[in-house]
Amino acid sequence: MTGALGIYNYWIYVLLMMIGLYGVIAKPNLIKQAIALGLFQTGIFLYYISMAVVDGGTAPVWTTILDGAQKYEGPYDNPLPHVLILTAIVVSVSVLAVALALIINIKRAYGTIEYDEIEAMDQADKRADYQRGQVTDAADDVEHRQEGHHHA
Amino acid sequence: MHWNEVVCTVLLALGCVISFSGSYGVLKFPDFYARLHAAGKTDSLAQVLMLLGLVFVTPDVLTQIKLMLVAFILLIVAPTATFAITRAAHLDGLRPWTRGGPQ
Amino acid sequence: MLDAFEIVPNLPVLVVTVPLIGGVLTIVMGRGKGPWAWATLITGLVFYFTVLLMQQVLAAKTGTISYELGNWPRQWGIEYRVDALNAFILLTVAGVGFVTTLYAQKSVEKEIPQDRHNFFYAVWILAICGLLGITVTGDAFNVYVLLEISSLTVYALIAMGKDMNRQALTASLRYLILGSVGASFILLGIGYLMMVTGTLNMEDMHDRLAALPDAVHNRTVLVAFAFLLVGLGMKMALFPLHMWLPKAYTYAPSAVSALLSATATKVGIYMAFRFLFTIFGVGFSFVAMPANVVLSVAACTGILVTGVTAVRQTNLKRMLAYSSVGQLGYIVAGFSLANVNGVAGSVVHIFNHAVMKGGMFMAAGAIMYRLGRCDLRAVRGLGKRMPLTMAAFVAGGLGLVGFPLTAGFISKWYLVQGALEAPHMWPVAAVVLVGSLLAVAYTWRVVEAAYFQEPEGDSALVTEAPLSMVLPMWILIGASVYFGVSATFTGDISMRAAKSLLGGAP
Amino acid sequence: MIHFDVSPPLLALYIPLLGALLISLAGRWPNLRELVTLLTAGALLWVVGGMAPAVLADDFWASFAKAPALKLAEVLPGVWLELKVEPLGMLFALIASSLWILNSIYSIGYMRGNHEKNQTRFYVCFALAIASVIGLAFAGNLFTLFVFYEALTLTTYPLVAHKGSAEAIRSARTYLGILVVTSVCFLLSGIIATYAFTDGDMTFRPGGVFRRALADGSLTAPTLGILFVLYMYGIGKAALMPVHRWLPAAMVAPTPVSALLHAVAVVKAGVFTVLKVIVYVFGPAVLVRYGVGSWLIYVAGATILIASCIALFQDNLKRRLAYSTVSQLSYVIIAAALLSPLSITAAALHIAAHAFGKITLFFAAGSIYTAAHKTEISQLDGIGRRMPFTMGAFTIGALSMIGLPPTAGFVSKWYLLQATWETDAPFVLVVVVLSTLLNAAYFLPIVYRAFFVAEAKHDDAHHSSADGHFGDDGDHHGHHAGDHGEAPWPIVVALSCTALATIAFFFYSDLAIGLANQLRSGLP
Amino acid sequence: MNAVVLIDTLLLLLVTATAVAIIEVRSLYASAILTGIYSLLMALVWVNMHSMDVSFTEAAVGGGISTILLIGTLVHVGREEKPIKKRLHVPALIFTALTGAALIYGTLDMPRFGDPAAPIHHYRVPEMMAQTVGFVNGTPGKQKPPEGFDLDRYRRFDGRVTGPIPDDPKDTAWREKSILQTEGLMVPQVRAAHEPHAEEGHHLHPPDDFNGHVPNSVTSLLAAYRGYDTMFETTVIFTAGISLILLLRRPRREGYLQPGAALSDQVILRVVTKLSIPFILIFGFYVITHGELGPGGGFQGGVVLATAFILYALIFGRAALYRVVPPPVSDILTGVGVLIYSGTGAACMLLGGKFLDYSMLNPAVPGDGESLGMTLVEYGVGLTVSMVMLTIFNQLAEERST
Repeated sequence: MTGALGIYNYWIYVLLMMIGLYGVIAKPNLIKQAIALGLFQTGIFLYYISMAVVDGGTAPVWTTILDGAQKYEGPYDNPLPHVLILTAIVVSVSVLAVALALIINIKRAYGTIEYDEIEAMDQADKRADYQRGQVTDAADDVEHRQEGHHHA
Repeated sequence: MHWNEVVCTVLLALGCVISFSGSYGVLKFPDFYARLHAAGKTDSLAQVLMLLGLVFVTPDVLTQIKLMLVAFILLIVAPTATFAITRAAHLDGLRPWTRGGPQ
Repeated sequence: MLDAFEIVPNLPVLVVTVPLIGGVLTIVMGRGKGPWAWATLITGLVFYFTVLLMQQVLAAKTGTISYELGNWPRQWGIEYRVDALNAFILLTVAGVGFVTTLYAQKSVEKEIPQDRHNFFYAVWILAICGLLGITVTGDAFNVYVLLEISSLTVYALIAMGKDMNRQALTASLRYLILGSVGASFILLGIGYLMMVTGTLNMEDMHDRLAALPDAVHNRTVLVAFAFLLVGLGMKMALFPLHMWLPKAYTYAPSAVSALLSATATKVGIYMAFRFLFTIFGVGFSFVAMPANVVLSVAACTGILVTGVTAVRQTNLKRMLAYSSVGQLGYIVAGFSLANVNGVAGSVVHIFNHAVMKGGMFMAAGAIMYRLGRCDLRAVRGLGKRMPLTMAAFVAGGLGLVGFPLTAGFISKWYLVQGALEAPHMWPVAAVVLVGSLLAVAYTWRVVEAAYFQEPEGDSALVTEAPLSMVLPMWILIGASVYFGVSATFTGDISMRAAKSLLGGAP
Repeated sequence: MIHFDVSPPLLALYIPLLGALLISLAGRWPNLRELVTLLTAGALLWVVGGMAPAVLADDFWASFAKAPALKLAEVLPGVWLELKVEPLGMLFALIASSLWILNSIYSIGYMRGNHEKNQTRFYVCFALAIASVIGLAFAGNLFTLFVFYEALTLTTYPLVAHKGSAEAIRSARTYLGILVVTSVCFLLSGIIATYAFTDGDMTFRPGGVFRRALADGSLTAPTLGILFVLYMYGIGKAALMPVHRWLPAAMVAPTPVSALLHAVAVVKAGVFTVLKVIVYVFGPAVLVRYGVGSWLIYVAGATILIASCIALFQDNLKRRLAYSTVSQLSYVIIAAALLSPLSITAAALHIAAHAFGKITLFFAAGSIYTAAHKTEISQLDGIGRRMPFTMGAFTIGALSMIGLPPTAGFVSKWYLLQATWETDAPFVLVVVVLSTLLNAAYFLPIVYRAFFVAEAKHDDAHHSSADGHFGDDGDHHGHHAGDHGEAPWPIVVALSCTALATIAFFFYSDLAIGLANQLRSGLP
Repeated sequence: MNAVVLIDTLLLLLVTATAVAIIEVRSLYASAILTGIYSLLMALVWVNMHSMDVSFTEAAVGGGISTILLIGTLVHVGREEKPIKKRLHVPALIFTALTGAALIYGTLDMPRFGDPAAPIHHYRVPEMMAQTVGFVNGTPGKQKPPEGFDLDRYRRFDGRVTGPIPDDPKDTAWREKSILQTEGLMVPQVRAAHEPHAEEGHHLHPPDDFNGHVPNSVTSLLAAYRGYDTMFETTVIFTAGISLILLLRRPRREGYLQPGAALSDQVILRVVTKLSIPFILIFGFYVITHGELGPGGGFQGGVVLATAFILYALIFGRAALYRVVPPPVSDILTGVGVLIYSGTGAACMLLGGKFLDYSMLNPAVPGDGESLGMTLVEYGVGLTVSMVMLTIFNQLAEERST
């Protein structure tokens, strides 16, 4: 890989990330959002792994001859980003699992997994909650009560 | 070109052709069962052919054994998987397509 | 074999691994009070360790303790690095974590199904563990991993409010999505930085950045800076990236709200400290880059907007949640000043706000425990029915307002001083003061309802919350008062922290 | 003399705090509770009075500089709570503590007479407010002053909102709102700026704290001017127009509260703070030299006249008294703003003199409300014959307000006029004369009505209070015009005492004048 | 343009197209399956970039677990997305375009793709790859490089081996010699026996860190240098598992087991399953154990182990699985994995070293201790991962039948 692509190779990852980000924002379906979040994260993984590439490099595993002796057959690609991304992949699948568990619960509680419908229900809940907790200018109430008392 | 490389190339090419035809079948066939038929058959064969092809160019005996083992397991597992899928589809109530039958 | 083991040199790592192991072991603690007792033990132990650690840091000649995990040199392995700043934050997080665990027992008993208390407390301890880990580490990627632990646990904890109100679920999912995007931005920022520096150790990164010929015009560094800022902003709920916070705090189980408000966003801010001051350095973040303008404008707008929003809420927890965003604004506004008083105010407010808001959320939780709701209508007349709870709420509220002799005043004192010292930053001082007036407005609605109105319905019959709730509540509120009357300890520490942050990497 | 382990100022601070605790504990037994209140008040006066001789001593200022600060708590490095006794604070503490006793007696009558609810809270908050006043009076530095200033706002809030009616809560909001806004926005920023300019030196000392900063040029005259404005408007309790609105609003409180707190403690805390800031933070000499204080004379003058004019048109008695207070407070401020030693004396004396007069007036208003449930001046026809003591005391208070001998008002006004003469300030002279006329114009008609106009028949207290915003909705337990006499005896005793004190002040004002002179002698 | 770039370009094109399809396709099932395909393509991309471990993980996680998770969820929440009128969300498009533009702007000052001179390749990593961190530390108070040792030059060195390799495999000293001496650098004095705490701050890691036991530098980074990260990675998985239990598990009185259709009536499936499960298990353990030598490790192996159980449950029903691994046991085992990991770390600490300093496990031959520690933690990871995957599967399956 002789720099034919130069930094342009990095741009693919931006594209992937942005497809994912678009999905997260634009799609009202929660499952879609969760999947898109995964795509978004994969984009970042691609960036990290691209970072690890060295011209003419090979997998960063020393060749074992026998019984622990090793032979250098480099140049090797950089293992550090690989390690970081292993961790990040695990994290992303964990997040996906929790997200899906939440979505199942949401389906149970709301009967739908479309964000706009849920949001509408939430807004209604919130309004009801607000009104339930409202104290119409605190003290006016007391006045009303007293007026009532007077009339009685 | 050494003889083993020739054999390898032929096997790989064969595998590719079969695999391609399978993919074509998946696109063209009318219903689920037919498509799975195309995919299942060709995949098993193509993969086994390719693995065998690779055996001929691998210098390391251990790796050769591993490759053959993979091919062997694939031969058993891939059809079983296809079977399980069709079985599940059948249990789910999916009717096979027949000419002039209900869509 | 144990004779070779000493606690003190291993404190930095014990602070994190004890809750890790303890958290995992919680799942075998059976049902009933077992998990809670275990969680209390573990968090108490961690709190003790943080106190010891604080002593160590204060005694250390350089003011810094370094711990190299696996004995690998810090530039290669992962380093734990404790200075006055993170020792203080550790103390705050562990202390509030401990007290909140004490408090959690009754509230969790009521709000979480009995058969999963062991899992709940496991997640609870792991959340604290993650937050402590972020605070103690000196490695940029380790921050990300621990951030994900704390986030994941927090998503689950918030969602546990689902049995009280289904909105907990949507709140949690929304936080999950925004939080993951934020964390991804942080990961990306770390990646960009790694690309130009070739290292992950924070201090090493700082040195490499400083050695870069033209870091200020390096586009990679600039973008890294921007994305880190946005990612951190999301994690610490900086206005206008705070959208997830109010709902999450409102519908989470009461104990969780108390824990989160006092710790989660604080640790987000701590990360901002580390990235802006330790990695990029003051010169880069605040002189070359307009971070001070961006942050202070965001913070000030946040203080005002969320203050006004808080005044309009009827649900106490929601009100407190908005107030939290505003209070975070103070902290951000403080360090955006980039002078000693401002940063010290910011650091001290992290602690002060943690104890005050933690206590207030506990009070709201106690009301929730007794009445099943905590809105303005419910608190009417509670001043007589639940005197201790309401007094705690009011005392905390006075702290938010910043009345003298409360902890909030100390923060305000430093912040206003810092704002007046910094050139052209006096509007920040004005906003800080106006913000405290808004705090009067929303606190006072509760005061009026609780003390000058007659109770109705259930409110007329309730009694004071159980002692196991009132006591922790008052520990926190008491701390907020104590550290308002005698803030030499907190003031000293935050001054030290501020000086070391501003003097470049310690 | 008993030897105290605790130093007297600290003891003075602790007594009302302890009293508050005991009162809350004794809440269930009203008699015990009120006994505790009275005992606490008595003890406080005893302790405060015991400190007076030391302050009046000739070598006081010499020892003042040397006396170690009485640190309560070090809040931050360099910022601490500190108490220190000086003449002005002594004067203020004496007034507050002596009037608290009378006020407590009065409160007992009033609160019982009107069947008020939450009486325990009332007495507790009252004691706490007094503690704040004592702390304010003996504050040794700016920070301490601010702390107790805010504490006073906070502890009086429940008293203002005491009734819990919509009106009370709304007015209490205004009260709290204005006081907190001004103190947080202006006073606190002023204090923090002072802290910054003086490198953390906020200790009160005659001559001010800015000398060094001014000398080395870090503080310039315009900045000093801005600081002065911040302080003057930051002290909202001084009710300088246009931040006076809280005072009429606070009149919604039960009358004893209005009487002690809004004629004595809170408002006096305001002007006291103004005076203290002028004397001990800025220093009159500094203000004169840099010419940054002269605007205050005109603002205070305008406040005096405008507030008097407004008072003229108020029909509600307490509201009229409130505006009268606004106007009288600015007397203190205008005197202080003249910045001569004599005028400072006058200001200090007026704090005392006005206190006695105004508390009498408020007591009278409360007495009328308790006995007759009347709140409006137009209802007061002929009431003097039914309540001779009350209205007699009222007359004495009114005379003191106008400044006629032999009342307290005359003493301070005399000093003020002297100071005006001395500093050659014709504007102030005109203001004083005009306002005296206005005072007469709004007080004397009340006296006239009470004693010389015949009582109207069929006047029903119920309906007349409908349009009165203050003191409404008390228990209407069978009072009708025509069947009331004097108020309950504690009320009458209390108001007679204050009325007598108003007169006595004219004859025996040595203590007050001594303290004021001591204050003057301390000025560099 | 060589073949690698060609394949890279083709793959990335495919990946991008798949990504677009995932977002835009209406059927959620299709979306889930495409996600699996996407992950497999990604795995190919990783292989093409020589990142075998990541590839393995991506295939196991993305192609396997994620897809199972998604489909398991779809069963409960419905297969179709609600039709939306506006296909294109303009604000989102603008926002993403701006973000993307910013990111691309940031790449402009990056080193060229594959540039060996990039800081990341020559600053810290070479020592880690050559596994000489234990000796090149330069940290005050630690074992210092010997007199005359040119640290800067050492760091610039790219690790190329020249010179003869001895026949005796036990003789590992050649590595120092060949790497260092040929470049004109001094060979550090290697201590024969490492006495613990011989001196203040004495460093126990041998100069070649693992005595040549760990040729896969990804594993050495993962489990040793950055072992602490990996411990928390395991904790993340554990957390996900118990979060799922918290969120999805039905109250115990309803019982774990709901009747569900099993495929056990089919002889072929039964036989093949019984035949392959031992192979899968062996392969799983192989992957875990082999992690030090080649691609693989606890995480990948754990996923493989989990698939054996999942397969068993699919064919023979969950009742059978619960007889093998009752839920309380799997709950506890998820934690045991994390405990093995953190316990190993704590053991090192209790033996007087620092947390996760595996060399403490065998002070006489520190390199072997390192190796032992790494194997232990890999098993910890594997246990937790497999049990969590099993738990996740169980929770989703339980949900299904109610």
